[in-house]
Amino acid sequence: MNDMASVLDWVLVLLGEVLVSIGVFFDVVAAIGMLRFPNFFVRLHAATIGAIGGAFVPLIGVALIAAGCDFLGPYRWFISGAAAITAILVLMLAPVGSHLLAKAAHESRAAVVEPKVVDFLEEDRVRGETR
Amino acid sequence: MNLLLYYVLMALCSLGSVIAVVFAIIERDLLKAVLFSAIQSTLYAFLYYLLMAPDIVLTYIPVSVGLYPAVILFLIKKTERFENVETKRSVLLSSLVLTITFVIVSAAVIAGRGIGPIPTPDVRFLAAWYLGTTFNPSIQLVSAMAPEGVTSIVWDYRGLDTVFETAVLFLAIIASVALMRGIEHKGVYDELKHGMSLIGKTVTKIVVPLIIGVGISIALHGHLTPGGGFQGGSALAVAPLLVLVIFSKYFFDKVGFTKGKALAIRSSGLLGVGLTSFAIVIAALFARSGAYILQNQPRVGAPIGFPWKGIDGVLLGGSLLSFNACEAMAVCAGFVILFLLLAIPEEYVRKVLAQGGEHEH
Amino acid sequence: MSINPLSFLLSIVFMSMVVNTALALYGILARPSLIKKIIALTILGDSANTFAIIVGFRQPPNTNPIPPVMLWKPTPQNIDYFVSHAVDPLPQALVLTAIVIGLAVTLFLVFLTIQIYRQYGTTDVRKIAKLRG
Amino acid sequence: MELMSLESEVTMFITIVIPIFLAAFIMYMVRALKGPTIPDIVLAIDCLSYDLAAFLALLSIYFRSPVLIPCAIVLALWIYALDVYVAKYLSKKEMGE
Repeated sequence: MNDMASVLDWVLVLLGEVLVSIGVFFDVVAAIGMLRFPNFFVRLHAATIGAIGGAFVPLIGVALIAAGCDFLGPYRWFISGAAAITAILVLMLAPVGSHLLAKAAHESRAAVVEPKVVDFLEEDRVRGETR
Repeated sequence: MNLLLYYVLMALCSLGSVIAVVFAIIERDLLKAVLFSAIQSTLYAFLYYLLMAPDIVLTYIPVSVGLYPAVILFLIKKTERFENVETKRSVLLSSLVLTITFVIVSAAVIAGRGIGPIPTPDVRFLAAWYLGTTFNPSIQLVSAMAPEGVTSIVWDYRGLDTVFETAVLFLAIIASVALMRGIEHKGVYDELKHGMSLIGKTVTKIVVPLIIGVGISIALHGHLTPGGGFQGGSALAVAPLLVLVIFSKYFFDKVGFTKGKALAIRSSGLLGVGLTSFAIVIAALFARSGAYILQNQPRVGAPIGFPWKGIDGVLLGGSLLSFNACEAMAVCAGFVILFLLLAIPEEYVRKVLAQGGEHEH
Repeated sequence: MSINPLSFLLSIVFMSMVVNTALALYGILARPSLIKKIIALTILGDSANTFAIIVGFRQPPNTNPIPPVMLWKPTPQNIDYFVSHAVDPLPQALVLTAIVIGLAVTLFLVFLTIQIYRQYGTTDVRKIAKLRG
Repeated sequence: MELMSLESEVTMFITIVIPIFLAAFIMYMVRALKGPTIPDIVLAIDCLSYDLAAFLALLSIYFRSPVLIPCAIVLALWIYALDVYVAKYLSKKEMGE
């Protein structure tokens, strides 16, 4: 079994493991940020790292690891493809979700904008220029 | 494979769900309670994954993360947000400590003294029978000839149960429709006035076809990989709900998708389930042989069955494929009817109700 | 007295579900808001479903169980492996329909609650009881 | 030096990674339960679920069960819906408008 694993498989697996390690690092960083940052609009930064760095990067890594794991049989391409699709979905959906949430939070004043120097969106809304 | 790690994951996951449930029950702000129950749902879904039930995960996530919070949010927006009770922080903390201690101590007692080794290596005889015959060409006269154990049980071994469960599902939907009878609402869709921001609309245009694709593939591959009619139907129902929330109800009026059309789709799905369950009986009438209702593969005394293998050895799953497709249509359309009714503006409903009262009495 | 760690950890899962059921029952019986009752009802249903799935769980020696989906060619060896490693599919099949029906019933309760709010202007059962009597 | 087999290497790597993921999940959970505002809770649930999707994909290699992978797709797709609903609730319009 050991000799059957080709060099290409090893390269794919090691590359994937590097990506998963980076993703896990980002994940912990984002979680600490989520816990320590003072308010909602600052925590959005941590959420970006958590969604893209903590989910997109490890999912690509999983796709590479699965492509190299010949002990999983032919179904490894199933894992590989599905993980890649999930990665693309996360890349598309996570930023839009945060955008909608942040816009609604700003509009309804559910969270305070702080630290604030100038808030053009609020001024526009007072003048009635946004819908 | 480290078994201890596997069980630690399960235990942590269920302890987390206990904490989320305590918060959800004690919390006075109902919107927060819904979000805490969404955390509980996510953790339960993870627990089902660890208990090796991918079919349940595929149903449970669309239902409890995609549909159920939306329904409760509709309800809170139409009624009131705060529960009329006092909650103290000390009550929350003490109940948290109490529940967690109770769980751990009682688990230690059970594991140490009482019921013996709980993770058994065997399943019951009935389960072994289902597993052994679900896809077994050597004993084709008792086999379901589909590799997915759960879908075989749902539509072959226990097909009659499922037909009656479908009936219960549609009675519940009909009862809800009856509560809102006589209320029709139409409006004109205005791209600028209705719905959410342009970014949300654009991405939803990309995501809705993806959701429909995932839903259809879950439904139609139900006999090969985890999935099936109920899973695919509840997954598909999220797409119209997203359109309803992001583009507004008036978008449905613009494209001409009304309650009546959804009702027609639902009825044709039900008709398909009925036809599939009688298909072999009808075929046997012409061939002058015996047959059973809800029959899938050939049985003793009933030699006609659905084909289970296509060209090049593609597995067709017999009647399961047709059942899954029809059931997905019916479940999805049934939920869409209810969401269309929920989305009617409250002011309009009250106006109609007031007028109707005057006319009748 | 020695405690088998696997048995202890699975007991934690089981007892958590017991506690969740108890909490949900408290929410249904003792809380005044109808919306809170609906939320608690769904938690109760999910916990009950989890009990059913735990009943179907198994632990083959030294490895993890597999889902009840057969991925290989149906040779006798593969079927033997499948029967000795897969979890029980029957509770999963029963829970599957229970989840979808639970959602339909919840939707019916939601419509009822909206109707009650239209009639009485509140979702608090204590106030509704006073208005009736 | 004897070379480790591919299978045991991957298993060992995932065994090391799982506790780190767990630590991150616990921190997200604390934020989701602490809250203070509604958007905070939703944001924490969001991150928790996206990371859980990555974790589920990793576990399907660990359990050697390829059929478990669709759960990750479903989780990543449907958690977006929760954002949308809460955002719509917070805006002034009614849910269907």
